[in-house]
Amino acid sequence: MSHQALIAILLLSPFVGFLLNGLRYRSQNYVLAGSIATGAVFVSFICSVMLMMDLIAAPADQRRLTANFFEWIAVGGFKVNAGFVVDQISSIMILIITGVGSLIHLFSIGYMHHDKGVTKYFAYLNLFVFNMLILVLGDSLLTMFVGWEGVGLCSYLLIGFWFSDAAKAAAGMKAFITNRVGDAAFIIGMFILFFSFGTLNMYELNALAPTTVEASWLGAATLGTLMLFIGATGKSAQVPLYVWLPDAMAGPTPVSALIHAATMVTAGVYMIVRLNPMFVAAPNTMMIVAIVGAITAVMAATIGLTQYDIKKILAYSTVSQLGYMFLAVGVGAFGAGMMHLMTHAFFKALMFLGSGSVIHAMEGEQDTRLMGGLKKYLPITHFTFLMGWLAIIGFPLFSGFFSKDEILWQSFASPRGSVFLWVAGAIGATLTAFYMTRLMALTFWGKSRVPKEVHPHESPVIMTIPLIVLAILSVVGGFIGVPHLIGEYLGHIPNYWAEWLAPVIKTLPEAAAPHTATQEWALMTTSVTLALISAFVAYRIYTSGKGTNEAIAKAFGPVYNVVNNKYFVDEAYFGGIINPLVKQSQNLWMYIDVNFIDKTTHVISDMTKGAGSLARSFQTGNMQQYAMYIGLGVVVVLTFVLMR
Amino acid sequence: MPETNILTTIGLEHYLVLSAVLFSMGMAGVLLRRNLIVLLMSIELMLNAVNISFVAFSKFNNNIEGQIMVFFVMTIAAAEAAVGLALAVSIFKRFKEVNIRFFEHLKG
Amino acid sequence: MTDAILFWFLALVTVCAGLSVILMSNPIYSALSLAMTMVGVSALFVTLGAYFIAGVQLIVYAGAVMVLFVMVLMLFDLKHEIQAFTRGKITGAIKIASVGILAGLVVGAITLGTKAIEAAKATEAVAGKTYDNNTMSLAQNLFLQNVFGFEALGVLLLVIAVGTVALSRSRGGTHARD
Amino acid sequence: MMNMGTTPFEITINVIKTILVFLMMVQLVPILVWVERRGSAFIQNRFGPNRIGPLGLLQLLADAVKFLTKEDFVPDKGNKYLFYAAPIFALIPASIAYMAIPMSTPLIVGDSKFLIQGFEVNVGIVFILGVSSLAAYTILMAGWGSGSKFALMGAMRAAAQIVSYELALGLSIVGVIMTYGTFNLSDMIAAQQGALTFTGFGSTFTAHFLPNWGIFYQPLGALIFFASAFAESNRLPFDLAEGEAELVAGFHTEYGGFKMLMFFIGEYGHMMIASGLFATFFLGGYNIPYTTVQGVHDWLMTTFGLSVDGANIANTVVHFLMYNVKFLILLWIFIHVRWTLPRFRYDQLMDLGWKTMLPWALANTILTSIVIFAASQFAF
Repeated sequence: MSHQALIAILLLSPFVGFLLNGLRYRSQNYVLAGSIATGAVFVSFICSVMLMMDLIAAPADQRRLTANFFEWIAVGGFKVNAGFVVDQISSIMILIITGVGSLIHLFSIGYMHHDKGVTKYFAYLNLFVFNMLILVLGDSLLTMFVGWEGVGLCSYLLIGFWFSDAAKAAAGMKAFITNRVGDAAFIIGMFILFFSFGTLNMYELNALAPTTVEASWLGAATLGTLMLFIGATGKSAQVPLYVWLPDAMAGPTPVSALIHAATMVTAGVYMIVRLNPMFVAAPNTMMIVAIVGAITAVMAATIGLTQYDIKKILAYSTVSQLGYMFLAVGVGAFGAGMMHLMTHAFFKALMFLGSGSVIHAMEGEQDTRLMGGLKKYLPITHFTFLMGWLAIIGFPLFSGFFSKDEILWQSFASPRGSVFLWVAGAIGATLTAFYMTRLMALTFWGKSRVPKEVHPHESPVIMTIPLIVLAILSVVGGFIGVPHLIGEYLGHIPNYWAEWLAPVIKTLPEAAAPHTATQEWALMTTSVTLALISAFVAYRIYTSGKGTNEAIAKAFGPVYNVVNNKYFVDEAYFGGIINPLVKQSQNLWMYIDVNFIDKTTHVISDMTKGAGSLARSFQTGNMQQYAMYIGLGVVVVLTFVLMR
Repeated sequence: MPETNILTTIGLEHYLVLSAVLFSMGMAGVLLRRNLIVLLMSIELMLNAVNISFVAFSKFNNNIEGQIMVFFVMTIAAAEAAVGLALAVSIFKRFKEVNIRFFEHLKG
Repeated sequence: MTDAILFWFLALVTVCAGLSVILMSNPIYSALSLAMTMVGVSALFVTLGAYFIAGVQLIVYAGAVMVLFVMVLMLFDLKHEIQAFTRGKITGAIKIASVGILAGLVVGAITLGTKAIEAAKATEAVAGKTYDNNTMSLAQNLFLQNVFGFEALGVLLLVIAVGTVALSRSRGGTHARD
Repeated sequence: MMNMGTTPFEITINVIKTILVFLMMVQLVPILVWVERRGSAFIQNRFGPNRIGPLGLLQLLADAVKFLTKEDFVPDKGNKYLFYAAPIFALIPASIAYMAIPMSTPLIVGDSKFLIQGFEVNVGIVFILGVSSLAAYTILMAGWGSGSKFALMGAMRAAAQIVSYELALGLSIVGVIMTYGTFNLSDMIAAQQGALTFTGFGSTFTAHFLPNWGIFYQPLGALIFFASAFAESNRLPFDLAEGEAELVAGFHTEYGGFKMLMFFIGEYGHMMIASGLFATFFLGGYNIPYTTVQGVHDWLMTTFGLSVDGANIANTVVHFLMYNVKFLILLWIFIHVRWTLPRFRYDQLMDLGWKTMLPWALANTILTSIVIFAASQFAF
């Protein structure tokens, strides 16, 4: 089959699935709905694999398969095609989306089987995959934006899936509104780029990107990319717009795994990598990206230390890991950022699904204070979760180790990196190890605090298979991009990842400062050692039962209070933006509107009333008289025209 | 301009005058008749008159847009007739009355 | 010559039928005459080379709209109007006068206007659009240049359909629920 | 629109031919009446008219005489003009519409070319639909003119039914029009020659075991057209207009004698139009299955050693016979259905028209357009 057909099937298959399920959304036949949805995504996955094989077979400089289906918009010089591109970057994304996606669909069949809205759920999930594929494959910013908004919609629908619970509906709205802020910036960014470069096609934009680095803050590339990045902070939950992601855990757990961990939230990173030449030309933007990433990584990690809800911990962990990705792309390590995107998709999806399995076993309970000792009830979940844990804390030779280590090294060694960024990254890694170990300890290890009426049980096979597959990927996934240094040490493993991405990644124009292998080994050892130590400490604290809420609060005092309240960011937003806005709107209504605008309109309306009562005498209600007036009017006009 | 016989050589004027005559007849119907439905029919007559001139212009100006306009006019005429008749029927059902003067009571 | 005969014949038919629309006191005769007018207009379209429009005129006007009129009139069962025309001598006179003046003015405008058109055509010469008079070109014009109008009309028709059903829905009938 | 030829010879032939087609149509009616009566008798295990002449064929003649000599009756409360005008108008649309259907390949003798149809219309389908939609007036005129409640009710029903089913009928043809890309019936028939061939998606599929008929492209359209045609011609199972149980005989309750006969001709005329159109749209018209017109022509020349003109004439005759075979089979189906199916209820009829046929016809249109677009745009 031609690649156009493959791309068409790839895109349409989830959409057809959406239609098939969406048109019979009242059905409660979870087997049928799940099979349709999973099948649809799996078909897409097969297409992705075939496309990937086509790409690999092609020569390195011709790895780009395009499909222009039709001209979507043509207004004057502004043309946008419904064009879709599979290249080195998007091929990885579609594999992740459809691969991890089909596993999560499979998991959902087991997880959602008791739910009344199961068909609707699968319809939304398929719609999400469809939109995500549009986002990833679209060849122009506008096409990407369509997908960008589409995934936002699906995210809203799925966060508020159990909308009869007011808090969950509110969480959906919060996500939607917070994203709107970012989307506005994204649109402005598109305007700036189109105004300056005359196109929205990303390949043309990349080709047109300034070759010299923009030093000014007001350059087109800098402003445009900055705005796009603000858009990305909304979608990818970065400081200051990260607040929606923890609340988004109100949705079903597989949704959190698919949308809020593996795919949608990484769209911002993907966008930056996709436009990397443009970002490379704007070092000021890159600096801000890196700083925001570092701040997010540390801040989210600290909040994660105090949470007790199993999904909230994972949510803050996601925010923190996304911070890492932005740190990576901010210092110009686009390959490392993509690599971490992929490994994170594996292990975070695994952990979310694992948490789903735990919640399933606990009959809906999410509080880790009521768990503990689940290891013996849930052996498979525990083992797979363990693999994910090892990956995320960066245990050597697990997938997270390679990607995180590469990011840390690049944040130090890249010409746009600095030692401060490395320190922030290392602190983040240490904290990550701590809170993840805390999660493991509270959930699986130690003594059981499970209430008597709950009887934990291992999940059915349909849920454990995805866990096992993802666990395998989490363990070995890193070997696709082994950093040069370690690769040499392990026996000349080449860095496939970097080779694969090299043609589409623009290298930084600045010369890198010379670094030695010793430095790299030293930094790596430092960060890994710190992480392992903190993991050990956390293990000791939380398995011994000393790590209770009160004990920690006493030990850290006000610091704990601040962190436990998430740095009062939500409160700050309410106090600083939302409440003043409401108050000022009320003032406008009470004083300006009532006294000024209404009075003006009243005067005008009174005048109209007066004129109307005059004209009313003509309104006899006799329709034929009206018609006669029209006729006479035509006569007058025609006479005037003819006499002229 | 060559000498033409008004009876044997049919040109644009012929169609336009025919259209004008039909239009005026429709107009007279609207102004003078009292039956609501005959009024509606007179409006249809006017629209048809306009259609004739559209098609005539289309033919004699070598421009197909005129026929497109006829298409649109027909659609709107059909819509108008549908609504007009529905109104007439519902009013007739309620008041047993189709005299246009009766509608003066609706002026409010 | 044949087209002249055809035109005069059709003009006669149309005008006579049109006159009887407004003069007949029985509305049913009016409606049937109007149907006759429609058929005549359709034939006039044929003499102007607009075959498709002529067919549509037959289907839409003569075949559907006028049938509705006739059906409604027959349902009302109004044998004769007691008074077919409006009273009011002064307004009546003004009305007839305005119609007459209108007709005169329009005819005047036509004779003036067509001369101007002829003059403009003479200067413009033959160069211009080629007038490919077939249904295909009609369709292409309709769906390429005027597609927005077409879609808007579609929406209008939908609204009209809904509105008509809402207006004419009544208790009873064949689908009564209550 | 109507090409009546250029030379006096051609004009004469064409005029005669038009009259012949009309006569053929009118003369077919008594035969169909006989077939209907004998056929219904056969179906109902009776004898039917079998006394006068061989197989009762002369019964027709006797009937005609009876009709002509009956009293010319006008109801007292009725409207005389409309009452007389209605049966006359019943003939006109049916016969004009029927004349536009091509019945054989054009007869080419020397330089002259004669179409075997009353006259050729370039927008044939629109013309036929338009003219046959005028039939509603006759029914309304008859119903109103009779001055009888039964007749008026029957007329209302019939008119409402015709207007409703015209939509489904028209929409079911849109798919056909899109498939062949023409309004011209002759072009449509020309496109249905040979074996079933489907071109699109960058390749061509040929099914040698099937003729290239419209019914294989538009099965749903054919079904809807077929059903709507029954409703349009007021035949069972859609003959609510004359439901004897409730309306005596519908709009022709008050009619008798010759006027009744003219209504008969009109009704059978609509049946013939429907059969002719169905054959043209969906059964390849006058084409002989699996062959082309040219193929038959060549075969005639080689097998019988005819001259070009001779082969032309023979070709026209052969195709005319082929057309009539299809035409008559369809007419027999009409008759057979009438005597085997029960009648619908009125609300069922309307539901079927508006809620079933119309949506399906619309769906067929949309589906056809999508397929045509996809077939022209994408290649696999």
